Order: sequence, then structure tokens, then C-alpha cells
Amino acid sequence: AMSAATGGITFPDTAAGDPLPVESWMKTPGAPFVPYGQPSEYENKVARTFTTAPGTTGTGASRTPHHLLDGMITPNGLHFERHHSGIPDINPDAHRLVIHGLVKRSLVFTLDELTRYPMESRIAFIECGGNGQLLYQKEPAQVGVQQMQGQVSCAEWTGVKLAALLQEAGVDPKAKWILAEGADAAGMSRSLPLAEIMQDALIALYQNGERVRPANGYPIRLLLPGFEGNMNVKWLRRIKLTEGPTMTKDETSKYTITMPDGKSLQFVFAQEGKSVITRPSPGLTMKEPGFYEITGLAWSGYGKIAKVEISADGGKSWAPAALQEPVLSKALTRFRMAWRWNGGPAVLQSRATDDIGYVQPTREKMIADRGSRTIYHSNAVTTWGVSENGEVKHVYA
Amino acid sequence: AMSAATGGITFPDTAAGDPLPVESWMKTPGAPFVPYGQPSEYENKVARTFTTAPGTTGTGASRTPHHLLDGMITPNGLHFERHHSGIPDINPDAHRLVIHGLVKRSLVFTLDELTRYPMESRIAFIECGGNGQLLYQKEPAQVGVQQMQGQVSCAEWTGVKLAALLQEAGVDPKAKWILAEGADAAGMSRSLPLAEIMQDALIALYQNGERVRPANGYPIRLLLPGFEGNMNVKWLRRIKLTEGPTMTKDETSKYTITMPDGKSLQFVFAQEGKSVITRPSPGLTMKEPGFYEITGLAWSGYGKIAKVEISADGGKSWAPAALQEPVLSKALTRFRMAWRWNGGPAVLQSRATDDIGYVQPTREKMIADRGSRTIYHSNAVTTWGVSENGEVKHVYA
Amino acid sequence: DSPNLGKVITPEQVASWDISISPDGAGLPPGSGTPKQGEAVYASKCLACHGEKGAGKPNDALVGGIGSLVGDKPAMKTVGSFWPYATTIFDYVRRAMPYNESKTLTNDELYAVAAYILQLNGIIGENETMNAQTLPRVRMPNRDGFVTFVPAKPK
Amino acid sequence: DSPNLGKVITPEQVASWDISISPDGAGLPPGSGTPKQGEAVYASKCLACHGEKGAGKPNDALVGGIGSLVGDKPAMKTVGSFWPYATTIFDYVRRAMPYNESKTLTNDELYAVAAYILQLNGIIGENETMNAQTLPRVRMPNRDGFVTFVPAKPK
Ligand code: HEC
Ligand code: HEC
Ligand SMILES: [Ca+2]
Ligand SMILES: [Ca+2]
Ligand SMILES: [Ca+2]
Ligand SMILES: [Ca+2]
Ligand SMILES: [Ca+2]
Ligand SMILES: [Ca+2]
Ligand SMILES: [Co+2]
Ligand SMILES: [Co+2]
Repeated sequence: AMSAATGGITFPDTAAGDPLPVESWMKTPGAPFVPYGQPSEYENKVARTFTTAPGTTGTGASRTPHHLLDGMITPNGLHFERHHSGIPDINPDAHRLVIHGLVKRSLVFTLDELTRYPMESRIAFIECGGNGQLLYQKEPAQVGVQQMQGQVSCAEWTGVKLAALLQEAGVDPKAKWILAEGADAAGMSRSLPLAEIMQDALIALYQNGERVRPANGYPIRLLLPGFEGNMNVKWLRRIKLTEGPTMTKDETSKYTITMPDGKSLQFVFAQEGKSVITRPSPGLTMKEPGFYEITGLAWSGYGKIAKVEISADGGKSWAPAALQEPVLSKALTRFRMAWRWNGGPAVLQSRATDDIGYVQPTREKMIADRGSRTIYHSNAVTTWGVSENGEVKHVYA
Repeated sequence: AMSAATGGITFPDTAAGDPLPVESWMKTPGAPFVPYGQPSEYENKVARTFTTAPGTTGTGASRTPHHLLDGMITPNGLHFERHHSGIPDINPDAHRLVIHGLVKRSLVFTLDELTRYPMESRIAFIECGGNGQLLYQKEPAQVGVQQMQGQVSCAEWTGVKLAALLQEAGVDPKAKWILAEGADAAGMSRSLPLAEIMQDALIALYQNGERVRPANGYPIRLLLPGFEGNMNVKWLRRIKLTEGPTMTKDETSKYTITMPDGKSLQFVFAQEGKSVITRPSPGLTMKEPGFYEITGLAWSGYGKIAKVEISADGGKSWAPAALQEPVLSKALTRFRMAWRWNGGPAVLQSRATDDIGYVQPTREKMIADRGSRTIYHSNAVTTWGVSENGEVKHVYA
Repeated sequence: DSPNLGKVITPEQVASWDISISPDGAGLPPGSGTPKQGEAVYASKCLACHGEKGAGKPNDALVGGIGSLVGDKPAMKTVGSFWPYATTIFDYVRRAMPYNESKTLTNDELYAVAAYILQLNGIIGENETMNAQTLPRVRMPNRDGFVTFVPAKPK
Repeated sequence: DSPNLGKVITPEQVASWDISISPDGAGLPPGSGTPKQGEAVYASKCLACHGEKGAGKPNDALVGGIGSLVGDKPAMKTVGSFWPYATTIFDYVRRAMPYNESKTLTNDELYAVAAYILQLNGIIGENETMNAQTLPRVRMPNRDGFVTFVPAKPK
């Protein structure tokens, strides 16, 4: 039943006349304890979706179902993934971390040794450099927030400062870059600028309290808060200090932004300021006019989110959303705004501004600046069109 | 091999001379994507332990393995539980929340309706009123942090402000208490003081991003940040506004503090300031002298943690630990301190002070004040004794 | 401007869930029972878990411990020795017992088994009848045993 | 006062893991291979996934697209059209290919298959040999196609 709105005052409807049922679970003891819990079976549609390269095991990406979540933390079972050769089943006792190259002494660490180091915790987002790539398409893809923007997640990561280990190895002043390499079958590797990661880089051992999940780098991964997901090398086995970048496949063939003139922007480290409305969004049909909360996520690899504005008219007018505390640097920030849907068409957008003053671009601006010859680092405004029947679709405003 | 400490400078040992092995997982593609991820099989000892009443399904408690975790967030699969008749398997479409009693109009809400309300997220601990009860025993129980202090966990909860729903129902000024009741077979019920919960109480729908786990109240639970775990009624089906407390079993027969004079302190709402060292702790044997991080968790139902001090000599001298940011009101706060174990006996303690100035008591003080005729609200200092061979045991200092 | 998405519900619709009882007896339904009637209910539905005459084993004892709240020996807290209100027995047994099929006892069975537990504890006599009027008037031995906790004040 | 829990490790011990190659060729092992030798390696270990002569299907094309980085049609980015350094071929194929049994090719096989891919793309001739000296000297068509990104500055 629809609520009757009369001059601003809404009178509640009356529930159907039956007595409230005393359901079986109110009378019969429930399930016993288990060592490690799981979500309700009724929530089994709250799941990652994934795309895999033909004929391979787990070369591809999986996406977080943000339209079904709330808060800033992504539960570990739903953290997005990007694997290049499946999820290795690493025996932690056999795993080693090597630091070598331009250092005074090359060092090797066992996991037990790393576990004794001073730890630091950091709530941080990780976003794939390819997240949002569908916005580069000419026509709006008919998909929802999970497919559009699901390759970003946020967790509390705990680990050892990379700087502490490098200091023990003794960094040669000639070293300006490091190569980080994974123990997966793809040997995922990226070059990272030493000066820019010294402050923040963590060798992460824990993810939301427990050991890092296999899909996210068990037993250790690199965490570079705010930097392109691919740089946060999982299953980290080796750090080599070098003078220049190694020019690995993923920093040349991939993760560069090819501009209209054919040149490609390389070493795009920070994921620039961005936001997306997660509710309402495609798949979440609004059954009746009335109150809805507009909520979503904002983040910036440059720092803290300073402001998120929301438009319900495709960008003509904007109003600031409330930011859910705590607002943390390089973490997902939940924004919220009360909205009363009048039953007419609406065009919903969010626009983030971070604390260095960077403003999330419109899609027009992003494409005017960069063209559509790339798939990477799409941080433009995503637009949801609401139709009169309450359906929500991805549109270009 | 042990590190040789010479005049403050530690020289690293040399690793065994074999080349690093190229393990099978470095050459063979790993596991494919799954919709919902799990921890590594190698971590299957990172699990809750539980105690159940004889002949029942899930009447008892399970405990978080804090000695194996780090950070402030407890992953959902390891959140402690206290059930009185197992974990109900509630069909969310059939679930209802009723608000009635001393209100202008009694209201019933479906889950779909609640999901449309403005949400608020809050990182908050929940601690069982019985956590730490072994400290009331005459002799130190030979158990570790999980058994001693495992009935506290911390998550990001997201939900609807109870105050918003109560306002819609229209609270009769005579109403001073509410009865909150669960939809489990035990019909768990507690009386809550209306004035004291209005500000903070949430009807929580999400736990660390995803829907609240069945073990923690699916589809909805009450969240009263800082208040006794038992008051945070799970599987919430009914809120009745009343003039006085209902004097339910759990607030009379249980969760009261019986003093030496035989009187029992009732309505002990806040979990008072507390801390515990999680590493080193029993079960985590130290294999050699050298560097260890002392880390643990502090929390207070009165507000933020202001200070945690650590003693390695059984309380004779204290030094402040570092508090991991963000330090949030009524959330677990991780503390850390560098420690170099010299290989001799040590007696480790932590002592929390919160931002109202409440100082965690020693065990002596707690028992001098309250005796040992209760099992509830034990927030005294927990002591770990380190022996010369690196074993860690629960002791009384 | 609140969402107002709830539906109004009548007391009749809530009645099936409105099972809580105030210490003043508000909420107690019609019906009655005696210790003797309660003994029969107890034998068939409770004894297996709470033992002969409420002595306990495998689950909680429901009898005993009066006087044990002070002194040197451990306190024995039972319905008899510790519970301040007899209404809580009705409330709790109705919502939670028998453990494997809670919320199935009739009102008469509930009054009767409450009467039996009270009588086993020597709190009421063998011939007393428990109903909506008499149950809240039962004075429990530990009625005055509770003091409201005073939380710490900011320093 | 750092923990210093790591162990010193020698270059010989790390050698089995030290598989990365700099664009200047540092890290390239001894050995060599020609396009013709590479064709044989490719046929037995690569063709099933990357197609006849690197044309692609089911997986990435390794040939083609030179000149496609500007203009109206979609850019076709391959080893030939896009990769700035030939050393990356050796580095990447050694660490990640063949997909189902990576890190198993010999150095000669690696030089040979790199030579074959380069020759298919018309970047080297049929009779050139790839080794630690020649591979880094190969000039890739898109060598000058990359510009370092400049991040936003605080406003
Ligand atoms: C199958 C086992 C079982 C049966 C049958 C059973 N009970 Fe219980 N009873 C329990 C358990 C287990 C508890 C503790 C529940 C908890 O901890 O929440 C309990 C608790 C109680 C308590 C609270 C004791 C206290 O001091 O907190 C009372 C009163 C009680 N039962 C009465 C009854 C009555 C009356 C019946 C029969 C009508 C009954 N029980 C049938 C298992 C049972
Ligand atoms: C079983 C399938 C399979 C086999 C066999 C295989 N590849 Fe691949 N190859 C792939 C897949 C899948 C990718 C994409 C990997 C990714 O996305 O991380 C790839 C990527 C590549 C790339 C990078 C292409 C680009 O532009 O990014 C090169 C170069 C390559 N393979 C060369 C080879 C060579 C040389 C061999 C044989 C020695 C080989 N491959 C055998 C499946 C295969
Ligand atoms: Ca309505
Ligand atoms: Ca192990
Ligand atoms: Ca990647
Ligand atoms: Ca050492
Ligand atoms: Ca449903
Ligand atoms: Ca409880
Ligand atoms: Co990526
Ligand atoms: Co409890």
C-alpha cells in the first residue's frame, strides 16, 4: 500500500488484519555454534560477479555488490579481486619475502618473523585501475553499480611498514624505484616510486582483523593506500630496489591512459577523486513514491573526501550530502542524503571533492580531456536515471 | 637461529644456503573466482571456541580468537556470540518489527520498509556482560585471551536510528523504559532505559558492510554502543514502551553484580573501561629473546579510550602505549608498544583510561570492591606471565 | 519529514507476540494453576532437564540456595533464592520453556508450573492457586536484594 | 632499535626468483634464439591460446595494430603496436607464460619466442638473433609513446 501524503503530513497505513504469526523459529531451538560463521542463506545473492578470460583459471576480475551493502567496510568475502592466474594456495610456512637489489644487505623474511614486527592498521580502499571503464563507452552500458563500479572495496589492513624493512636492508642512495613481485603463477610485478611510497606502504598481514584472504594476497600483500589497485601486489614474494622502473607488462601494456594523440600517460599512481550512488541504483526498483535515502561511496587517492554533492536533475542543481564519520584519508567514505521521490523521472548523480580540492569530473569533461582510447582510471560521475515506474537505469546525462 | 645482540646493534643471521624454491603455486594457475570468499585453509585454527549448556542447541557462548587477530575490526565469521536457544534461521520476508505499548500508534515494519530509512554507520564494540568472568576465580585459570576475554568483538554496524521509529510511533510521556524482544526460540528480552538509549540506539541491518550475520541477529539486531552485550537484543521483533522495567530473567536472575553483602547491583548498562594484551599471550610462545610488539585492545562503554599504559613488571612501572588511529568512541582501540624481551621472566599488564577519566581497576581492587560472588562485568587488568623459556601464562600479579 | 513507512497495527494483531509480563502483573492472561497441577506439567515437560523437584541436572536447578547470597560459600542463585519477582517465572517460562518447544504451554500450565516451582522453594503453600491476581502478589525472598547500579561520572 | 629479524641472503640464493629484466637489459641471462626457433616453441606452447602467427583467439593477439593508436577506430594494442620495450616480452613470458606452466621455458626458448613475436610484428628480420645484447637494443615502434602522468596539485 502507498502512503497518502496530504499537505506534508504522511499518515501511516494499516497493516493487514491477521495476528502476527508465531513462526517456527520462535519456538524451536536454532542452529548450533560453528567455528567460523557465514551469512544467512537468504543473502546468497549478495555475491561477487566475475569475468574470466577464455580457457583460463581466474584471469579476470570480480566485483563487490555495492548496491546490496552499506557502511564503509567491505566484508572480506565480498572484496573485489583482480587475478592474473587464479588464486594461489600458498603454504604460509614456505612463503618468503625477499628484499634485494640496491641495498646494503639482501634480506629474506619468514612469515613468523614478519609477524613480530611493529604493526600499523589502516582503513583503506583499493580500486582497480580499470574500475568504471564502461563510462568510456559511447552508449551507456545497461548494468548496475556492481558491474560499473564494483572493482573498489575497503578494509582495515594491518601490517608492517615497508620502510622499516627497507631501513634494515640499508637502501643504496641510487635506488629510486622498487619492483614488487607476487608468488602467483603470473608472477605479477609492478615498479613503484620509492620516495612516494615510503611514507604509507604496508606489508599487509591482516584484513579486517583476520589474516589476508587468499584472494587478496595471502599470506602477505603490498598495501599502497590511494594507489592503483594493480600496484598493491598480492602474494608478495620479492622487493627489488632499482634505479629506474622495470617497465613490466602491467605498467606499459596495461594501466596506461592512451590519449587522443596516441600518447599514453604512464605511472598514474593515485586513483583520483570519485564517487558513486549505490542506492537507488539499477536493480533496486522503487515500488512507490515517498522517502528514500540516497547513499553511496566516495574516495580519493589524494586524501580525504571533503564534500559530496548530489543532483537529482542530471547536474543542473546540487546539494551537499552528509558524510558518515569517520572520514578517513584514502578510505571509502559513505555519503547520505534524504530524498523524497515524487514519482516523476529523476536523474541522480554524485560528485566528490577531496581535501586537495580535486573535483570529480563529469563524463563529458573526462572524455574531452582524454578521449575514449583507454579503459583505465575512469573516475567520472556515474548517472542513474529513475523512470516514472521507479526503475533505475544507467544513463548519460 | 637466534640473533646476536652486541652493544645494541643486531646483526642479521644468514639464511640457509639453498636457492629459494620455485614452488608449484608459482608455476601453476591457482583457484578460480567464487561468489563469496573464505579464509585460507591454512588458517582454520583461527576459529571461535564455544561452550554449550548440556543437552541444548547453542545455549552458550562462542569467543573471538583475539590472539590471532590484529586491527580493530572483528571479521564477521569470528564475532563472538551469545545465544540462548541456538541461531534462528529467519526468513527476512516474514520478519517484522513491532513498536507498541505507550505510543500514540503501534507500528509494524517489514524489512523492506526499514531498508528505506536513513541509515547511520557506527564502528562499535559489543561485549558480553560475562566476559572476563574467570578473573573472579581464586586461582588464575590456565587459559588464554580467547577463553578469558573473547566475548568482545567490534564491527561497523549500519542501521536505522531507533529514535526515528519511536518518533513516528509517538512516544507517550509516561514511557520511561522499553522492552526489546528477540524472535529466537528463547524470546530473549531486556528492559532498556529510554532516555539513555535515545541518542545512540540503532536497529542494525548491516555488519561490516553486509547484512547482519544470523549469529549476530539477522535480519535485525539492536545496537546500543557501549552497553552490555545482552542488551543489544538480536533477531529483534518487538519494542514495547513501558513505564517501568519488565524485570526479565536476564536483568534479574542474570547480569547483576552480587556484592559481598548479598545485594545485587542491577541495570549495569555500560561496559566499563578495560583492556587486554592480545600478543604476547598464552599459546603464543616466544622462541627467542629479541624484539616483540606488545599489542592489544582497549575499550570503554563510557566513551573514547584516552590512554593505555603497559607494564612488564607486574604493575610496578608503567609506560604509555601508542593508540592506533582512528580512536573511536565505544569502539575497540588497538594499542601497541615496542618491546625487547631480554629472555628473563616478565609480567605483562595493560591498563586503560577512558575520556571520562575512568581507570581500569586491578584485579585486587575489583575484588576488594565487589567480592567474587558474581561473574559479571569483570573489567580488571589481565596479567600474562612470561617465563624464561618464552612461555606465556595467565597469572595473578 | 520522517519516512513514515510503518503500518498501524492493532493490539489484537500484536497479542500473539505481546508475551511480556510486568512485575505488577500487567500482561498476565486469564487462567490459573496449583502446585499439584504444576507437578504433573513439570514431570512431563521439565523434569528431564531440571531434575527431580527442580534439583537441577543437566540444566539449572530451580530450587535451593536461599540464604546463600552472603557468606563464604559460593552463592547458589535459583528462582527461589535470587529472583525478585514471581511474574518473571511466568514471563520467562512462557517465552523460553520447555527449551525444545517454547511458547507452547497453555496459560493454565504456565500458572501451574510457576506455582509448583514456588511451592518447591517454600515460597507458597501447597494449596495456593496462582493466577493473574495472586502471582504478582507473591513476595520473593530476594525482592529487596537489588540496588540500581550507579555509573562512573566524568572526572 | 629495529627488530632485525630478517636473514641475509646471497645473490645465488635469490637467483631462482630474480627474474625481472630492466629495459636496459640488466637481468637478461645467457642464451639466444632466432625467429625460426621461436616459431617451433610458439607452435607447441603458445599457438593454442594466441592463434596462428599471434593473431589471437581465444586469448590476446600478439601481432597487429601498428598505427591504430590514433584515429577514429578503436586502438589495437599488441606487443607490436604498443609495448615500448622488447625486454618486457622476455620478462613477462618468462614469469607468466605458457599460462598453464609458467616459469618453465629455457632461456633459449624465451629468446626464440621473443624473436618470433618481434619478427611477426615486422620489428626484426627473419635472420636476427635475440640474446642479452641484441634484445634490449630492439627499438619498439611505440618506444616514444609514453608520457609520465602528472598528478593533481593541492588547490
Ligand atoms: C531440553 C531441556 C529443557 C527443558 C525440557 C526445560 N528446560 Fe528450563 N532450561 C533449560 C536450559 C538450557 C536453561 C538455560 C537457558 C539459558 O541459559 O538461557 C533453562 C532455564 C530455565 C529457567 C531459568 C533458570 C535460571 O535460574 O535462570 C527456568 C525457570 C526454567 N528453565 C524452567 C523450566 C520449566 C518450567 C520447564 C518445563 C515447562 C523447563 N524449564 C523445561 C533447559 C530445559
Ligand atoms: C592456456 C592459454 C595460454 C597459453 C598456452 C599461452 N598464453 Fe599467453 N596469455 C594467455 C592469457 C590468458 C593472457 C592474458 C593474461 C592476463 O591478462 O594477465 C596471455 C597474455 C600473453 C601476453 C601479453 C599480451 C598483452 O598484450 O598484454 C603475451 C606476450 C603472451 N601471452 C605470450 C605467450 C607466449 C609467448 C606463450 C607461449 C610460450 C603463451 N603466451 C602461451 C593465455 C595463454
Ligand atoms: Ca505508509
Ligand atoms: Ca604455520
Ligand atoms: Ca591487474
Ligand atoms: Ca636474526
Ligand atoms: Ca527477500
Ligand atoms: Ca545473554
Ligand atoms: Co586492475
Ligand atoms: Co552476555
